[in-house]
Amino acid sequence: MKAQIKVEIITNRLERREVVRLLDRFEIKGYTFVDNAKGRGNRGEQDGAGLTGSFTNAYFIIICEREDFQRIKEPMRELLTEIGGVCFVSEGEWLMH
Amino acid sequence: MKAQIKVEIITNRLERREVVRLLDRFEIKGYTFVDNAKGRGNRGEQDGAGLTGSFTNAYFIIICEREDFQRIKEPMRELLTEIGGVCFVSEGEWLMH
Amino acid sequence: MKAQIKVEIITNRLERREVVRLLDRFEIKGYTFVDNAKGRGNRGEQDGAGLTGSFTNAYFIIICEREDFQRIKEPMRELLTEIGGVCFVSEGEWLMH
Amino acid sequence: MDLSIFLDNLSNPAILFFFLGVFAVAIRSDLNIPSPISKFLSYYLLFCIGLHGGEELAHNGLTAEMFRVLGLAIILSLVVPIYTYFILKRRLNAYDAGAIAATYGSISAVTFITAVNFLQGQEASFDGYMVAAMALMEAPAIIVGLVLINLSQPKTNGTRRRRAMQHALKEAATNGSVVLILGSVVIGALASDKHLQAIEPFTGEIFKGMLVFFLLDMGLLAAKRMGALRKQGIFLLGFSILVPLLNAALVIGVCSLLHISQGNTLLLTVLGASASYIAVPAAMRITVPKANAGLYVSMSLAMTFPFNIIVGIPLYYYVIQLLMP
Amino acid sequence: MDLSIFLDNLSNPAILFFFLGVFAVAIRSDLNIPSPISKFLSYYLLFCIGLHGGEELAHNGLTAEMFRVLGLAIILSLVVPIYTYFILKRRLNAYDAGAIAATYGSISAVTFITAVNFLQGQEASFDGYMVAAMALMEAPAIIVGLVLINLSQPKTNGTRRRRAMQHALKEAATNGSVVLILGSVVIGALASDKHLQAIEPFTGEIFKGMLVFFLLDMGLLAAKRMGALRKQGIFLLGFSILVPLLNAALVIGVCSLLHISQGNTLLLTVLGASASYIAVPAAMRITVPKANAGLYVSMSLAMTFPFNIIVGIPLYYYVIQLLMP
Amino acid sequence: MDLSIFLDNLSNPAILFFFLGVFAVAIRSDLNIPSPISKFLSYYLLFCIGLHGGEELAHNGLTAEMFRVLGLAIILSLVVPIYTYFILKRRLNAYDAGAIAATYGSISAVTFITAVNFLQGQEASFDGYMVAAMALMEAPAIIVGLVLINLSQPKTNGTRRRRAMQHALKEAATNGSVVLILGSVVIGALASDKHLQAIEPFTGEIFKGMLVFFLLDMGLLAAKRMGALRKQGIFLLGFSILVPLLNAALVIGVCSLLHISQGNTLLLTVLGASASYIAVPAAMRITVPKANAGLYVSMSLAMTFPFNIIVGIPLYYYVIQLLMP
Ligand SMILES: Nc1ncnc2c1ncn2[C@@H]1O[C@H](COP(=O)(O)O)[C@@H](O)[C@H]1O
Ligand SMILES: Nc1ncnc2c1ncn2[C@@H]1O[C@H](COP(=O)(O)O)[C@@H](O)[C@H]1O
Ligand SMILES: Nc1ncnc2c1ncn2[C@@H]1O[C@H](COP(=O)(O)O)[C@@H](O)[C@H]1O
Ligand code: NA
Ligand code: NA
Ligand code: NA
Repeated sequence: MKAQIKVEIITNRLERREVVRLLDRFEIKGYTFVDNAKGRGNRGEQDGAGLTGSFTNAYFIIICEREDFQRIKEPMRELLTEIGGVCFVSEGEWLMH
Repeated sequence: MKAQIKVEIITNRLERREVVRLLDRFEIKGYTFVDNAKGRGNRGEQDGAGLTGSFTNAYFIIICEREDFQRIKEPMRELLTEIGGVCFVSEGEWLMH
Repeated sequence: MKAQIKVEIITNRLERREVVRLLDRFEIKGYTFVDNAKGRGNRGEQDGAGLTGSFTNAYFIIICEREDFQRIKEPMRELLTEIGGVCFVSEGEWLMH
Repeated sequence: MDLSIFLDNLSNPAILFFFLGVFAVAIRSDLNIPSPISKFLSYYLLFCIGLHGGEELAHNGLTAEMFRVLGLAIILSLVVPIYTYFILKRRLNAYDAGAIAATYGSISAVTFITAVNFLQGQEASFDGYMVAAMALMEAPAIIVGLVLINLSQPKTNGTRRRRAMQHALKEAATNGSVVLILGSVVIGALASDKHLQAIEPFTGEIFKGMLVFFLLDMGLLAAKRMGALRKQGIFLLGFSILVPLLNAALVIGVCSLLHISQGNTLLLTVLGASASYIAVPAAMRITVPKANAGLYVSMSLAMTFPFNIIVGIPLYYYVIQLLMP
Repeated sequence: MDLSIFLDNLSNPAILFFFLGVFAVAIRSDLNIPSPISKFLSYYLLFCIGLHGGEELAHNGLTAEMFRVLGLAIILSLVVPIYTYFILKRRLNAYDAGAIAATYGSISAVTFITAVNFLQGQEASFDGYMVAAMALMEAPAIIVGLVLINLSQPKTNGTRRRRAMQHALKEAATNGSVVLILGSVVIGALASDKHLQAIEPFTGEIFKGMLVFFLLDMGLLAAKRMGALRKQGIFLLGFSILVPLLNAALVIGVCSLLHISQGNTLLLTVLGASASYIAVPAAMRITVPKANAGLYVSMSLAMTFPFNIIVGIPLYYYVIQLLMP
Repeated sequence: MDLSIFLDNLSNPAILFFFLGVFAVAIRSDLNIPSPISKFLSYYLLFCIGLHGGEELAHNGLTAEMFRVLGLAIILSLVVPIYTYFILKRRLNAYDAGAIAATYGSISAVTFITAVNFLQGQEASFDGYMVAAMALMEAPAIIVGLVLINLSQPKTNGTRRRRAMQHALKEAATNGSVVLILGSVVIGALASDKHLQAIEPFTGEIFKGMLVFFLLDMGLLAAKRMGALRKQGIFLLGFSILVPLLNAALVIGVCSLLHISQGNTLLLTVLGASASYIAVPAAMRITVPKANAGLYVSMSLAMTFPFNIIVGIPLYYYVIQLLMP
């Protein structure tokens, strides 16, 4: 087992490419997301209704070293200020294989 | 970064409105959920099969202050006793923007 | 509230039965998963494209005692070495009802 | 006894694809219709059957037989849950008994549609208001089931009980499939013939094919629930075959007394004999979360549904033809 | 005034199912079309209408009226966002004003298809290039809206502004529905008649039925957005009815001067009067995330769309018949 | 050389929509068919082609040519993976070599259906048992691929190897599309003509249109995999074009010796030349997780599939017509 952190990001579905681009830029290799999340935040309700995914969220999970997060922290903050959403960080252990 | 807690709730998909109503009642503003989770618990397997979503779960994520959770804790317990499901609370930090 | 751990497993969608079989074998009763996760890891990008779910991931959440995890730890490591994916463990509290 | 009617039913691709679905689950195939498609297909079937029913209703106007049939339908959906509840109560707790009673008092739209398809194959006629009968029978049993559950409880606060009933009534009446079928009947009656004819290729021509495809899905769904049945005792398995037969006998008897036409009798029989796995589970999960959904859905979907479409429909029709020349 | 044209519209199951969708949301029914189905249906409609438009375009060749109509369409999609922006700017911030202006400058394909369906019911003719006009009108307003928003900003770095515009242009031009409709028009023009005839049962015969089913979904979607409208002031509600009427008057006036045929005039009127809820929201969410999507989507989907399909289309056609004998 | 056959193929909307899908990905459009719809469409195509194949099989009975064709089909699905494995083994590890060999030994149902569509356009006849040939060719290559991989491994425990083979056999035989196509053939043979005719509007009339729509999706899927191809060397790119050509030459040669009809020869050629991207990836991901799925899926979907439907089918048919007068 190895201590790692988990970064969770929730933002609009249409912005998922932006998030991936940011991860790419900082060479974060691994991530997972679901792109049919619904929810509510400062920008109102995202109820999944509509024909374009405009009202749907993507929920990202990124397991990485704390240093990795330090690198993406500021650009991520900027991105989320622009596009809305939340970023939550917690600790845990990774079962290496 | 700001210390916050993450509340995760898993319950039957048909009850998602009840959960949202409870959050509304206690003025919890932000939440996210996916409504196509499957799983197994005390009430048997929820395999997503069927024509109504009766056998599907909703998985909620709520990032909030610990005090917020203290307020919803008892009503949530009551609700889950009624409708089934789990509620899990963990700690972390929120990247403010 | 009761201290518990949360085990998160992300692996190929087609392997979800294997994961459930392993949980069954060690009598882990409760679990939740979504089977439309996308992502990227050592085995390349899983973009959800295709007609078979071969490029889609399943994301499992298992809330259990730490001892339960100790039991499944080694077999899970072996399984993931075989089929790929990640397993992350974190701590929290379970709202009993 | 003339078996041709049964063989003809077995040569229907709808029934054969149902078997294929069951077979696929039995060999643990990953054949699987995504749930948005299942939902679309089931809404499509209700949409079409509703429109056609409404259209005929508007053409033929209100008849005496229609009122007899609708009355019978409502009585049926009140009587069945009551008598079955008391049978079930001998073995089960009030929650499960009430939920199963509601399930068997309500109806299965897909069984009904399969019976319509069967009648068309037999070139037998029936009336558009049978669709209205079906729509009317979806909800009442849910209410009856809940009343029975409530009565079995130690006296609780009156307001609370009233609230629970309102909740249930709301769930039953606003269930998506109930709204769609009733709405489609009304629209079929209101819409102009010109417009209805323009959509006939969608609502009529491809209908049977969509039904066949949907029955593949039903086979998959039913077979997935068959596993849960193994854990159930002989009592519930017997119930899920005998109660449909009993209801069928009841309906055929009454209909022959009331001189209802053969086609309408078959459809009413099928409504009596079928059990719900859409409207009722959706309402019960919310209003009686303590009832075991694995129980009532398995019984209706994995036993009663296959029994009705494979054996029941031709059997009922055979008996009807014998008794009502 | 002859009301039959309105009544005929109300007897169209497409409109009636739209009402059913609204009704279902009003009574809080769980009737709900899964989003993959919504997307399939909307792509299907664009696919069919594009193919038919392209086919006719290839048959009839390029005509003078065609160039007049296409020119008019493009002018319309540039003028509408500009004039509406300045109206909106009096009450709203630049982001919201620009986004709403783009919404009303662009078009609603479903409204257009409903109008085509209406014309076919009236046995009135129109030309295939109207589909091209529709396709051409989707994107320009998005660009205009963004230019206006940018101009309203304190001078920012030139490169940055250019980047933002390129981004927007890209989003507008690569939007899935824009690509599908334009692609289908081109394919309809290129494909051989033999092959197009072979797919006519799919693209033609079941089309109207699919449209009806889709309008049920539109009713559900529109009604879900109606809640958000209640919070909006009378200004925006008025805007969402009056601007379509104004645009319609404008188009009808110009078309009657240019001697454009009745059918084509109706379709162009509907393009002017309709507001986007597919291409524009998708582009705006990304390029102007600060604009309130709840605002512009609600106005177009919950007010302007229902107004156009229920009242607008027959009203415009009534006026066109009066003015252009 | 007469190019009209190629041009006719390019005027087929099915091929043109494939191009549109590729184009949409190239310009980074968000055009995207939700995966439940993809799955529905691909199941629908198998369902229809299976029913029609079974129906014809029942009508025409067992013929000598049929047994020749089926024999050839099975031999083909055993020979192709073996010879390609040894070619691949020179450059790749055993896992990837075995997986790619299985991919090219198995077949692509959509390529087959496109070829059927092409033959119908050419008004050429073929036999219903070709569908059975297709169904029979899906699985054997998977087993062969796995045997080859296993043989290449240092001697492992015998029981373990047997277990792995059983696992693979199970995956190959229970794959959803294999079960659906075989089941549909059987049902098509068993079902009564009356019932099959009643579903013809669904299984026949709208079939070609659904295929066209599905090919749009195939274009999107193929183009998404084209990116991965860039990283692959010229060896695998060459393989994905040359092996189909080689297989085609082989099949055409043998068929002309055995006097198999033109239509049947084309279909068998296409089966030989096509590579799987449904049954094989699904089985390989589970049984050989160490093989690189990005490799074999990209080759079959992004190179061989487009090559076959755009160039291959008309080319093979051109050669067949030259050689088999
Ligand atoms: N406190 C929160 N807890 C969980 N999810 C949240 C929270 N706040 C926002 N979200 C999610 O993030 C999305 C975008 O947030 P916002 O930009 O604030 O509207 C929302 O639609 C929610 O799905
Ligand atoms: N220990 C657990 N870990 C993760 N999910 C659980 C657990 N227990 C229950 N669940 C989820 O909660 C749902 C409802 O639980 P229950 O009411 O106990 O059947 C289940 O279907 C699971 O999806
Ligand atoms: N560091 C990570 N963080 C989050 N998810 C990951 C990570 N690494 C791998 N995954 C997920 O696990 C799946 C399988 O991983 P792999 O076998 O490494 O390709 C990937 O497709 C991702 O969805
Ligand atoms: Na019943
Ligand atoms: Na407009
Ligand atoms: Na092959």
